[in-house]
Amino acid sequence: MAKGKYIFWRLVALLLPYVLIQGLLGAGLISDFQQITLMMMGINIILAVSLNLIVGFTGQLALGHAGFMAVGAYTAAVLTLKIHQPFLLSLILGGLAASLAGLLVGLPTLRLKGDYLAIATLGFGEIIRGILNNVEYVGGAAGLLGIPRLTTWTWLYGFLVLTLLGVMNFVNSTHGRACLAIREDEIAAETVGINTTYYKVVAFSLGDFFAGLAGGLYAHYFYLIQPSSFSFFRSFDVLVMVVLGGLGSITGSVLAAMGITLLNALLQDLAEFRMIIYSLLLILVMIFRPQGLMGRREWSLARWLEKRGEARGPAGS
Amino acid sequence: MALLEVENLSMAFGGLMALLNINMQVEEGDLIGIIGPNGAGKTTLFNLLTGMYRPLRGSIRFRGQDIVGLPPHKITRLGIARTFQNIRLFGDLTVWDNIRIAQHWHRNYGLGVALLRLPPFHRVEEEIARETQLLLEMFGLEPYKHEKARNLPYGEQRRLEIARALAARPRLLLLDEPAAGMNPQETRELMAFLKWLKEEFALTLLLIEHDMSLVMGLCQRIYVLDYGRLIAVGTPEEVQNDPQVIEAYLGQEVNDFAP
Amino acid sequence: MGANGAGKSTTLLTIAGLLKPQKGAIYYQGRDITGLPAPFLVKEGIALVPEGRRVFSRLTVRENLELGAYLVKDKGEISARMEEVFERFPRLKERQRQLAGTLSGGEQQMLAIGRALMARPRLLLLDEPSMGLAPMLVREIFRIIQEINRQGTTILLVEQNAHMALQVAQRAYVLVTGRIVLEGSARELLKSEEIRRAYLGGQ
Amino acid sequence: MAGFLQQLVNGLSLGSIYALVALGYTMVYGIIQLINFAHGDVLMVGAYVGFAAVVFLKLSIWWAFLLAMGCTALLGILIERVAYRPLRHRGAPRLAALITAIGVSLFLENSGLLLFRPEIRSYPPGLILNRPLSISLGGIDFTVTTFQVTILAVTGILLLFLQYIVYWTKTGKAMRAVADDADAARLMGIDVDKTISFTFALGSAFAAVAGVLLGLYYNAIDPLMGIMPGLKAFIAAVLGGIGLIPGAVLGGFSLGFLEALVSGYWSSRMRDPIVFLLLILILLFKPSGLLGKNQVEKV
Repeated sequence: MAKGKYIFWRLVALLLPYVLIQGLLGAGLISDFQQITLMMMGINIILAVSLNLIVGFTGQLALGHAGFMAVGAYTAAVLTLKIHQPFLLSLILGGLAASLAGLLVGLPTLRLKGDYLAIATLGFGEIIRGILNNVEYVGGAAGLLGIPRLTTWTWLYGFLVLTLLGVMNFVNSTHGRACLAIREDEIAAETVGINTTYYKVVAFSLGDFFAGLAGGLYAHYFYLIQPSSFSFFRSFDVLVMVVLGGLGSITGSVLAAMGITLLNALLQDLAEFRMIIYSLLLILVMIFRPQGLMGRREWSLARWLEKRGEARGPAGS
Repeated sequence: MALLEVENLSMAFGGLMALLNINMQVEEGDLIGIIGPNGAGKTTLFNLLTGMYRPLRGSIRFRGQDIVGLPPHKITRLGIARTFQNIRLFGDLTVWDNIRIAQHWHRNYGLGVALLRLPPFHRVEEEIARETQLLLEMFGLEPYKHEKARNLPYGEQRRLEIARALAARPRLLLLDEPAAGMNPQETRELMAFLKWLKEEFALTLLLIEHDMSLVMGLCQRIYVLDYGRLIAVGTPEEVQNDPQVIEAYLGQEVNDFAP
Repeated sequence: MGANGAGKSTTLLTIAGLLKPQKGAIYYQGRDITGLPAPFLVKEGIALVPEGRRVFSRLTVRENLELGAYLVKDKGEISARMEEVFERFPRLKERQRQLAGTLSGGEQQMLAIGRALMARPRLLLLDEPSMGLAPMLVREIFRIIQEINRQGTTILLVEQNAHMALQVAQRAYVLVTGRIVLEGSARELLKSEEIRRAYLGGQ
Repeated sequence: MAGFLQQLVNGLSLGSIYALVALGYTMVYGIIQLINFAHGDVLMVGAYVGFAAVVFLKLSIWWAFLLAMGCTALLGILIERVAYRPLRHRGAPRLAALITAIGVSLFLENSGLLLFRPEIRSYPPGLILNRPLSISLGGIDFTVTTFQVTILAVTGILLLFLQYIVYWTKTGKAMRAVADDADAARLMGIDVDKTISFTFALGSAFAAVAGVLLGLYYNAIDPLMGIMPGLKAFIAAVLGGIGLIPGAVLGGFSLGFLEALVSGYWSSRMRDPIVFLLLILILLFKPSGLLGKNQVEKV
């Protein structure tokens, strides 16, 4: 009984934003500019949540997220543009390509600690960009032009939900807890039987899979991708969202990604000014509230319902 | 066959011998103490047994299998768990999660099951929850269930660390100074607790300890290390009266200092 | 004195200003110095030779000694003190250009004591000077400690090697798990059976 | 062969600039184990101060160097004081310190964009004599410019100066002592915070010189000019063995040569990817760098 009600509310929470915005879009009440902001929000949420999996939940500072986004974007774009494959397949393959890249990067580098890992992943991001810059097949520095605009609100929302569910399910499983253990104390994690290398690689390739998806969605919304759109500034951008939202809070990443995208849109004529605000926020948060906005807390539908005395969710969700 | 056999185990740090030719035999069901002055190499021995370091030479056999060179998590899976001198809990996670995590290697489901929440997920998670609950009740940690591990009182943190080690289902448990920082009353309680623990979980225990009342009152056999060498093995009485041990602890009696 | 983990080092570190006590006060020459920072206490004449020696391994022996007199401005004074230290530890003079990290354990202990003496302390705190040293060397170190004391420096010595410590000390405190359980003149304690019990436990 | 020698000469001048920047990274890392991401941006600020000195204050280039050194030294102290010290005193995890460093870096870059505008500026011509000198060595001809000689000379002088500070002055000894064992240094009466501030000041001043030299070398400065040299200098520091002063110099020169060779014999567009690949290879196979020793990590 109670469980049925819980599922009902869950479906409502899931579908409401989609239906609402789809309705507004259909009625033509959303301007082009607002639509771009909306799509960027979705893409940034996917990026932030997936990076949080690596940095916040597993405790591995990775600074090459934009590079993996680029792998996904270029793979998907080449598949649709040059090989004429269906969109869905291209997106998934883009994600898998990014994931594979993450695996290749992760296997050797993950035994590096802290700051060395950070600089190595930054290096990999730049190498990916360097390669793209030099491959004429994908347009070199000029980039790929004329990618079909296939990313719609429906596609984006679908993948957004997929990402959130995937990451949440992962985090609330034995596998996700193994990652948390690594973040807390790698040595202790090993001594309770956790293969720490394996889980770091899992977190990396899973996070990079979603980054690749976000890349594919991005490429098929903006027609054009260039190596310069995936520089480490882009990685830093995502990192800011993760840190502000809270290292280890999915809800935090979602909120921060939305907030920052909105701020980006509002202050779009004042790009430097905006970045000064972010950088100051980054410093101030680290000094005064290192846990970020949400800390490690999550907003949970089950708990919310519980508080209202209406339903009881299963433990741990 | 002995549960644990250590032969000629040696370890060096930057040219300095930390352990030299250590030999040990531990039988199933033993309760063994390891003592020795600061810097004698006791924790280094634990780090070698659990795969944290790779020995310079020598062999370690656990249940007949050579475990030298295995990564720590594999050694844990074979049945050796440990605690640390400076308590290493998953500090920002709850007591509940600390115990759940330690069951990782023997109660699990595939990655796909986790991502898609397939039926085995709920079944295994329920098993994990049951065992966690049981362990917390046994260790009197139930009231702290939802506390972050780092916020627990010191004594409870020590207990949680032992509970976590047990959740990994060891046959051999290594305890590194379990009584450190406890007062005599707490130490007496710990002693009773360790006895109970050993029976309840059919464990073999190896413990490093400085509190002599605990070691002498609890252990059947004691290994004494000094400067990385094994200087004595025996029952508490034997060890207490061994001149070499007395010298290691109290120093030589010399009379060339005029008062 | 006391077994491992009894709180000896903690006591010294707190006196030297590297740790802050939760409660209680420390008086030095009649003044409350609780919680004052280490550099200030060095100036006031308290020097600590830390456990494990902690010499600056990538600096030369000579540089280590110079840093011991970091707060002294007068160069002549520094070299005078260094000569004194070299007189006490001729071995250090031979090795003054060597990196401290390449010294043997005993030499490092001498350097650590010499470095502390460069500050001309009134109160010298020594944390386990015998740790990890061969018995011969331990005796040499203790002879030097006794000599320093006889020349007028007050010494607070933390030591596991009880017999040795009680032979050079005038008075001693025995700590067990953070509490003082015994105190008295060294000569009395040397004879007492309780010392052995505090270290080795027993019946 | 002549071409090769010519590339070496080019590599030498760029390499010495990397070395100057790498020194700052290495000193800061040696003393507080932090990758100071903002170091490259301090270089940029130095270049702008130098620019302002010659263009607005009409000072000679040598005064510009000094003024840039002074201003960035203060900036370095300020950064340490405001952003890093609070975290250090709290014992914050290294992840937090690193993220803060990224924040400082972004702050400097974007403040630069806002204050100096994104356009590229050039130092006025003729500040430093730049005449080609043809040299014939054993029958091989190649060209060195007087400016390249100046870069080498400036670097050499600064290295001697650093050598003096670090090995002969009391503060230098204190720096090394803090890097070796901060608690033991405290026991000597050394003010650890002050020593760290001084290290930042020194490293930043060196970065400023590199900034002005780069401005003259490429005849262009812009607010993002510090990023790439900063990253590369970090790579140079790791290559030589991070925390080691001679390592930074060796690493800087090696990187300069490598870049010159890649651009000369392959493609200048491959230069950056190759340099990053090099970084990853070192991290994987010799993380302690060319001059460092590998150590067993104690648990």
